[in-house]
Amino acid sequence: MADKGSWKDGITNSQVWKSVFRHGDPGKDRRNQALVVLSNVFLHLHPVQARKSGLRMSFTWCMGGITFFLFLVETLTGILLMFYYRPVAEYAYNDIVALREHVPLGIMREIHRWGAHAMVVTVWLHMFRVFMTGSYKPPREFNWNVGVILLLLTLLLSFTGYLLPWDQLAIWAITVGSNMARATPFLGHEGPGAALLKLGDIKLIHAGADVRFALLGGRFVAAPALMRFYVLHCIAIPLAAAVLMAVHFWRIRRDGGISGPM
Amino acid sequence: MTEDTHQLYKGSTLHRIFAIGSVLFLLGVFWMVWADYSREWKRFQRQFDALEIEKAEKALKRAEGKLKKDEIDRLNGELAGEKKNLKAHSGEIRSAGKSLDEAETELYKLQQAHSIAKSYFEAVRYEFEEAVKHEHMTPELEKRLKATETEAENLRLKVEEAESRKIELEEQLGTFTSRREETREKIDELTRDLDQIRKNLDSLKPSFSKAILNAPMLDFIRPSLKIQQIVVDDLHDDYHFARVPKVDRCTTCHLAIDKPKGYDKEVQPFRSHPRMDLFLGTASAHPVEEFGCTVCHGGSGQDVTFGGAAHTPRNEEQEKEWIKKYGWQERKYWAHPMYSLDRVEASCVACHGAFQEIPEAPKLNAGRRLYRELGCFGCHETKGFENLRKVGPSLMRIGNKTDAGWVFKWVKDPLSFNPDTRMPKFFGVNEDASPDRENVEIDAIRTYLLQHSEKIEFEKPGDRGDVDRGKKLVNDLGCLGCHSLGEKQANDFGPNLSHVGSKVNRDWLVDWLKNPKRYWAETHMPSLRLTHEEALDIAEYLMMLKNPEFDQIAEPILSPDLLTEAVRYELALQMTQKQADGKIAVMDEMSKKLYLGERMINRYGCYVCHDIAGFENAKPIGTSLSEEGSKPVERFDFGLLKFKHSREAWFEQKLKEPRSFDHGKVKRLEERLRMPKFNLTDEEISSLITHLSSLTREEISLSKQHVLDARKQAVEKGWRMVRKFNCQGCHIVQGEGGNILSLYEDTSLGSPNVTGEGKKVVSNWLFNFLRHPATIRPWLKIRMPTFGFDHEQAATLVEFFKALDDVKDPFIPDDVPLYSPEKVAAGKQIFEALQCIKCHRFTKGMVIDESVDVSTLAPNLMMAKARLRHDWIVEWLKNPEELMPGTRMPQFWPDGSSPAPEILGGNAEDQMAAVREYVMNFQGEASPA
Amino acid sequence: MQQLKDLINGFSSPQLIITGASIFFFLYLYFRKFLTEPSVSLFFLTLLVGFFAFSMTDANFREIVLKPDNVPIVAMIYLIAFFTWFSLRRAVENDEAITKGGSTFEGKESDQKLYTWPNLIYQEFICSILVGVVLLIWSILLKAPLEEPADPSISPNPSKAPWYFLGLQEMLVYFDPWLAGVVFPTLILFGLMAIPYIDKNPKGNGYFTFVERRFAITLFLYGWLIMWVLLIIMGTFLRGPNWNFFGPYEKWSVHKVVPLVNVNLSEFVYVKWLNTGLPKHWFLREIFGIVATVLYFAVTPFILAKTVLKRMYIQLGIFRYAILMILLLPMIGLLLKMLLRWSFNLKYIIAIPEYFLNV
Amino acid sequence: MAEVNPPAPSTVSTGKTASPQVMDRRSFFSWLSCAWLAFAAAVAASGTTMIRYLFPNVLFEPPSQFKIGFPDDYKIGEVFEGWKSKYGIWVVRSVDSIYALSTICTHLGCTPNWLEGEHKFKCPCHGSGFRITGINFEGPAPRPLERFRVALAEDGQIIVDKSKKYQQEKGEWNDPESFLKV
Repeated sequence: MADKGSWKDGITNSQVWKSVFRHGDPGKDRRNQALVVLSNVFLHLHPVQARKSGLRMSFTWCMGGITFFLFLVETLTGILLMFYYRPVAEYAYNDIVALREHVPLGIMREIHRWGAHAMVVTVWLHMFRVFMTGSYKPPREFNWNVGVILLLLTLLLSFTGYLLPWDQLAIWAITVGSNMARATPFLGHEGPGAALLKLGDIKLIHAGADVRFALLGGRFVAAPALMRFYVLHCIAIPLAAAVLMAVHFWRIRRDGGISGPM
Repeated sequence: MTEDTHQLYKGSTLHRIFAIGSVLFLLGVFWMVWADYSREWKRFQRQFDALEIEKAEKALKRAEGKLKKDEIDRLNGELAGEKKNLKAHSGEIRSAGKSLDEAETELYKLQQAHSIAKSYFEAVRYEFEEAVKHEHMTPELEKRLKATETEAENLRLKVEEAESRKIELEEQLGTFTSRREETREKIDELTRDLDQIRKNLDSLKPSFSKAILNAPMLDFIRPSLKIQQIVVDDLHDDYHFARVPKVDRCTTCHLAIDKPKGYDKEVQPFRSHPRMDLFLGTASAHPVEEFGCTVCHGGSGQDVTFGGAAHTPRNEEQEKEWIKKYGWQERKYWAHPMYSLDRVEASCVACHGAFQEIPEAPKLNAGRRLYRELGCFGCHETKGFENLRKVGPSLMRIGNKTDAGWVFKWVKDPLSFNPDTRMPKFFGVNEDASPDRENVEIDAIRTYLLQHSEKIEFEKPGDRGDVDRGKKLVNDLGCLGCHSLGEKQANDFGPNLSHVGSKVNRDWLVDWLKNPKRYWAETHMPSLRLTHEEALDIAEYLMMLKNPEFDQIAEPILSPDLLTEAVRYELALQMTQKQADGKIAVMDEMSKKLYLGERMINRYGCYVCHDIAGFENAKPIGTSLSEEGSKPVERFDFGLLKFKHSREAWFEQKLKEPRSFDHGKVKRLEERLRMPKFNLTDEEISSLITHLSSLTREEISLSKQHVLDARKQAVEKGWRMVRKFNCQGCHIVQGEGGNILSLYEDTSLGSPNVTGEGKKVVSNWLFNFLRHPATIRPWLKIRMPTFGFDHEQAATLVEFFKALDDVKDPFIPDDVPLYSPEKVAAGKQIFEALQCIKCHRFTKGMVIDESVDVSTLAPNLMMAKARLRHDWIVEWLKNPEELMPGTRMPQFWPDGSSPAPEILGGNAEDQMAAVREYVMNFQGEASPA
Repeated sequence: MQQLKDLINGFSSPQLIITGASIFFFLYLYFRKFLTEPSVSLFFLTLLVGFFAFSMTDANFREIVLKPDNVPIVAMIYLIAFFTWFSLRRAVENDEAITKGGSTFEGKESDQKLYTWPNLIYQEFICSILVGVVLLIWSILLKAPLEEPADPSISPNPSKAPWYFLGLQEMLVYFDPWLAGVVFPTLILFGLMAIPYIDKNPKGNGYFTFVERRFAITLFLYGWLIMWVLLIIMGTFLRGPNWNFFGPYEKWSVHKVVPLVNVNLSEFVYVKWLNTGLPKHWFLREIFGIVATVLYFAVTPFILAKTVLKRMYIQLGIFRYAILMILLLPMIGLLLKMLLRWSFNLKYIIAIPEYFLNV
Repeated sequence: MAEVNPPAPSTVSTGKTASPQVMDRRSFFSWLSCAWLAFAAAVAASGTTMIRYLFPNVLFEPPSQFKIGFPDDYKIGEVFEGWKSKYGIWVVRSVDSIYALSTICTHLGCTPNWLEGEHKFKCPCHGSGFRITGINFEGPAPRPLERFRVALAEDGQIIVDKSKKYQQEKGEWNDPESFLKV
C-alpha cells in the first residue's frame, strides 16, 4: 500500500499534474471540493455550494442537466453524421440509406434522432418543473425568458433536422409545418393584410416573396430548403443555443443558485 | 442510522448506481457494436464460402485423380539425373557465375555513370536552348554541350557493350542449366491446375487470420466479407428532385450470379443467372457491369437485407417459404418492389418499347397483343397505343347486316352466341343489377343503333348458290387464313364463322364477300376478287351455319313504365325534376328509347370500340393507364374487398371481376363501375398483368435504350403491318407463321413461303403485286387477296422484305451482263437438257386443264424477267432447298458439279449464269411447250 | 373484447375527449388530496398500463403506436403523467404542512448549504450515464424511420407536421392558419415569457405548492396538459387520413367520410334567423361577427374586472391586467370556438376570405 | 469568476478533512473502482467505435478490377494514356508483353507526364524521371513505378486488377501475373 501511495503521490505531485489540476484530491478535503468547482472551466458552471433542498433529485428532477447532456450527445453524433451526409437532393437520401445499410456504426443516426426527441420532452419537463416550483419568480424572471427561447430553439433544431433525411416523412412534415408561415399576417402571401401591401397594382407579398419563401428559399420545399435547413440545423441554431445556454447557466448562479424557499 | 450532514445522498448508494450504470453503459456499447456487426448478408457470404470449399474440394479430388503421376515421377527422375550432371560441372558453373556477377557490376557502374552524364548533358542542353532563345550564346556553352554530349554518348556505347557481354555470359551459364529449367517447367505445367485449386482452397478455408480480419471493429483492414456493388452511371433511380445513378448491391448475396458454369442448380441465393448469353455475360446484350440488376428486376438495389431489397414472392407457397426462411415481410415505403419472376418481362418495355413484339419476352408480348386486340386502349388512354383503329366493327350501317333480335341477344350476352368472341359482357355483371332495368337499357341501345343505321342499296343477288361449291370455296380460297368454322382450325384472326347464318342476312353477305370495304371502309377483311357466282355459293354455304340454341332464346317483353322510369332517372341527372317531367310528357316511346339508348351508349362507352353515328367525337371513358405500373398501391380502390393489397392482386381482381369493387358499396346507378367483363383465361390475365406492370413512368437514358436504326425501323414497321393484316395466317414470314399450311397435306399447294422475298424479287414488281396481286402459280386454289393497300402501305412491306434480307436497291440497277447470244443459246441448251419445261411453263397466258397433275407445276418463267432479282436466280439454282425449305425444285448443280458436263466446259457457274441469261432474255417467240 | 373496443371507438371524438379530459382535470385538481394518494395513484397507473397493454393486442392500435416516431410520445405520456402526479403530490404535502404552520419539504433544508462537489456533480454524472444507457438501448432496438425518397407529387395521407407541432395542426381544424399557425404560437411564446411579470404572487417561490398559487398553476397546467399535450396525443394517435378522427382501434381508412356541414356566423344570422340573403358587401355581411369579436375582446375585460377578477385587477394594476387579458382571452376564445363548433357546427365568426381574414 | 476563495460556508465546518464516512471501506472501494473501471472501459470502447466509424465499409471509387479491351488495341512501343484519368494506369505494349503502370510517382504521389519526345515519364513536382519500363533513372524517386496485375478474361479482353501490385525492387516484375505475354 505504501508503494502504491508513493507512485500515486509521484504522479499527483508532478509538475504536469499540478499544472492541470490546481486542487488536491476533492474526495477528502472540503477546501479541495470547493477548488475543484472553481478551477475547472466546466464545473464552474456550478456554484461551489447550494441549498440542500435545491440539490435534491426530487426537486430538480435533474431535467436541466439531462437536457444539457442530450445537447452534448446531439452535438457529438451530429458531427459524426456530417462525415457521411451531404445536404443536396442527389445524395441526401442515399447517404441516409448508407447509414442504415453499410456505414460502420450507422446507429449514430438512431442515437441522434431519438436523442432529439428525448430532448424535446426533457426540455418541456424542465420547464414544467421550474413553473411548478415557482422558480421563475424574482429574481429569476430573465432566466425564465432565456429558457423559453431555448425551448423554442430546441423545437427549431428538431424541426430543421427533420427535413434532412429527404424522404417522404421529412419533406411533407416540413411542408405542412412551413405552410403555416404562408398565413403570417401581412408577411405571408395568404395571410390577412398581405393584400394591402401594394405598390400601385403590384402585390408586394406573393408566393415568391414572403416569409415562407425566405425560410425555404423557394416556393415549395425543394433543394434550396434542404441546404437552408442544413445550415440552420448544424450552425446557426446550435450556435445560438450554445450562447444562450451559457447565459442560462451563468444566470442560475448569478440569480442565487437553484431556487428554494426564502 | 448515522447520516453525514454534508452528504446529500448516501455515497454507497450512488456508487452502486454509478457502477450499475457504467456496466450497463459498457454492455450497451458492446451490444451496439455487435448489432452493427451482425448483418444478414454476412451469413450468406459465409454460406457461400462453405459452398465454394465444398466445390473446391471436389475439384481437387478430380484433379488429383487426373494427375499423371508416372510422368511426374519420370520427370523427377530426370531432374535428379540432371542435378548429378550439374554437380559434375560445378567448377565451370561457379566460374561462369562469377564472371557474370562481375559483368553485372560493371554494367551497373556504367549505367549509373551514363545516367549521370546524360542528365548533365540534358541540363546543359536546356541551358543551351535557353541561350538560343534569349540570344546570349557563348562559345563556351557550345563547347560544353559538345563535351557532355560526347561523354554521354561514349558511356552509352560502353553500356551497350557491357550489356551484350552480360547476355553472352548469361547464355553461357544457361547451357548448363537449361535442361533443368525445362524439366522443372514441365513438372510445373503438369501440376499447375492442382496447385491453382490448392491455392484457391487455402484462401477459402477459415483460418485464424481470416477470423481476425473479419472480426468486429477490425473488419476495416481487409475483410473477406464485404458488400459488393455495381454502380451504373447512366441508369438512374428517380428521386424526383434528382435522378441518381443506380447502385445495386444484389451481388453481395447473389455471389454466383455471373459464374458461367457449375452454379445453375444451386439453391438461391447462390444460383447463377439463366441465359447468360442474353443477360449478365460480358458478350451478351446486357453485361451486368453496364446494367446492374434492379433496372430489370426492380426492388431496392442499395439494400442488403432480404426484406429491404423488396423481394416479391412468385406465389403464396413461396411467400410462406420466405416468411419461414427469411422472416420476409412486404417492404414498406418503396414504390418499386421487385417483379416476381412471372412478371419480370414487364421491365423490358422501358428500353425496348419501340418494338411491338419484344424479342425473348413471350408473356409480355401476349399481354400487349391481348391489350391491343381487346381494345383496352379505347377506354384507357395508354402511351404507345395511340391512333389505333377501333377494334370492333363499325355499327354505322348495322341495320343492313343483321336484325333487331340478334342485336338484342348479342348485346345482352355475346358469349351465348359465340363462346370465342372478344366482345365483353356488359350486362348481368353487377351482382345487384336489376335484369328488368338492364333489358330496357339493351333495348334502348339496340333501337338507337338500328335507327341511326345508314341504309345501303344492295344489288339483288338473284339466283341461289350451291352449298357444296360454297363449302369447297371456303376451304380452298384461303378464308381459313383468318377465320375458323367450329373449333379453331388454323386461325382465329377474324370472327369464327360457325354460326354466321344466325347473324347476318344473305343479301348483305353476298355484297360483303364481294367487296368488304363497301360496307366498312376500314375493315381488315380483304377482297378475294370473287365472281358473283362464287360469292353466291359461299353465302349459300355460310347462311346454312346456324346457332339453333341462340335462335331459340326469346326476347323478354318490356314494360313501357320501366322505360319511362329509366328515362326520368337519366333526365333528372341533367336537369331539374320538373323540367324532366315536362320533357317526358311530350316524348313518344321511340324518342324515349332513343334518348335512353344514347345515354347508355355514352355510359358504357360502346363507341370506343365501334363507330356509332352521333358519337364521332366522344372521348374515352376510362382512366389513363400510361403509368399504371407506377401507381402507388394506396391509390387503388380496393373497395370493401378483403385480399392482399398489392398492385398485381388488384389487377387480377379487376380483370377477373371488374365490377366486384362495388361489392357492398352504396352507389347510385351512374356512380357504379362500368368496366365490362372480358372472357379471359388465367393465362391471359397473367399476361395482361405483366403488360400493365410494364406501363411505368421509368425513364431510361438514351445510351441504354434500344434505339432502332433505319433498317430495324423498316423491319419493325413491316412487322406491324404483317400482324395487322395477318399475313402469317397464310405465309411463312422469316420462318414463322403459315398457320393455314397445317390444313394441307401437301404444303406446296398452300400459300408460298415468303422468307427471303426481299432478296428474291424486284422491289417494283413486289410493290405492284401487293397492290394488285397477279396469278403466279395458277394451279394453286388459294388466292392472294387484294388488301387494298395504299402506296405507303405497299412501300412499307417492300421495305420490310428488303430490310429483312439486308438488300439495297442501288441507284443504278443490278450489274446485268450485256446480252450475249452465245450465252443465251447455251442457256437454252441446258434448259432443254434439264427439261425445265416439264414444270416451268413458259407461256404468256396459261390455262390449266383438269388433266394436268398440279403437283408438278412451277411458276411461269415468262414473269421472271419482271419479277426476279438478277443475282438471286443463280443463288437459287445453286441450292433451292437452302433458300426455300420444302421446295420441289431439284438441285441440279450440287456442290459445283454439273448435270451437263458437255456444255460450256462443264463449268457450273457459267452454266447457271447461262440459264439465267436465257430466262431473262426470253422474248416469247417460241413456246417450248 | 370487441364490444369494449367498439365502445371506446364510439366515444372517441375530439369533443368528448377534450371535454372529458377537462372535467377530469378539474376534478383531479379539486380532489387532489385524495387522488394523489400513492395508493390511488397506483390504481391510476395500473389502469393506464392495463389500458395500454390491452390496446397493444389490437393490430390497428399497434400499427400506429409502434411507428418509430410515435414511440417517444408514448414515453412522454408516462413521463408527463408521472411528473404531474409527483409535483401535485409534493404540493399537497407542502400545503398541508403550511396550513399546519410547519415548514415545507424544501423549506426544511433550504438553510443548509452543501458543496456541489460531489453532491450535485456526481448526481448529474450518474444521471447522464443512465440517460446515455437508455438512449443507447433505445437506439439499438428501434430503427430510425426512413420512407421513400421525397416526392413532391405524392403527399402521404395523412401528412403530419413533426409530432411536437401537432397541437398546432389540431388547432387548424378550428382556426385559419394565420391564427393557429402564427398568432397562437406567438401568443404562447410571449405568454410564457410574460409569466414572471404578470404573476405578482410572491408566494410559492422555490417550492411545490398548489394552494398558494391556485390560479397560476391551474391556468398553466390546463394550457400545457390539455391544450398542448392532449392535442399532440390526439394529433398523433387519433388523427388519420384526411385529418379525420379515428378511434384508437379503428383502421385508418383513406375513404372514411365525415360530414362537413360547417356554417359561418353570418349565414346563421342572415339566412337562418333573419331569413334574408347575405349582404353583398363584406363589412355588412360580417358586421355581427365583428361586433361580437370586438365585444369579446373589449368589453369582457371590464366586466371581469368588475366581477370575478375584481381582486386580481386590484392586485395587478391596469397594465398587467391588460396583458393577462390579451393572453387569457384568446386561450378561452380557443375553447369557446371549439365549443361552438361542436355544438352548432359554426365555422367562422368573421369570414372575410377577400382578405384572407377568417376568425 | 469573482470568487477566487470560496466564502466560508456558514453551516459547514471548515475542518481540513471531511468527517469520517461511515461505510464499509471495502465495499466502497469495490463498488466505486468497479464503476470507474466499467466507465473507463465504456468510454474507451465508445472512443474506439468512433475511430471505426471513420473507415467506411463501402467505397464509391472506381472499381479495382476493370477491362481495358483487347491486346491488339495497343500498338507496340506505345504508351497508351487513355486510361490515365479514368483508372489511373498507363498501358504499355512492348515487343512481347503488355503491362500496366501506375500513374502515381513513387516519390510523393504526384502524377507524372509521359513525354513522347524524350521517351520518359517525368514528374512535374520534383523532377523524377522514369523510363518506359517504369524504372526510375533521375530525380528523387526512390523506386520504379508500380505495375498492376494483368490477365486475359474469358472473352479475350485484358483485365487489370489494381488491388494487386508488383514492385520491381522486390523482384516482383518476374511474376507471370505482372505482365501479359503476347
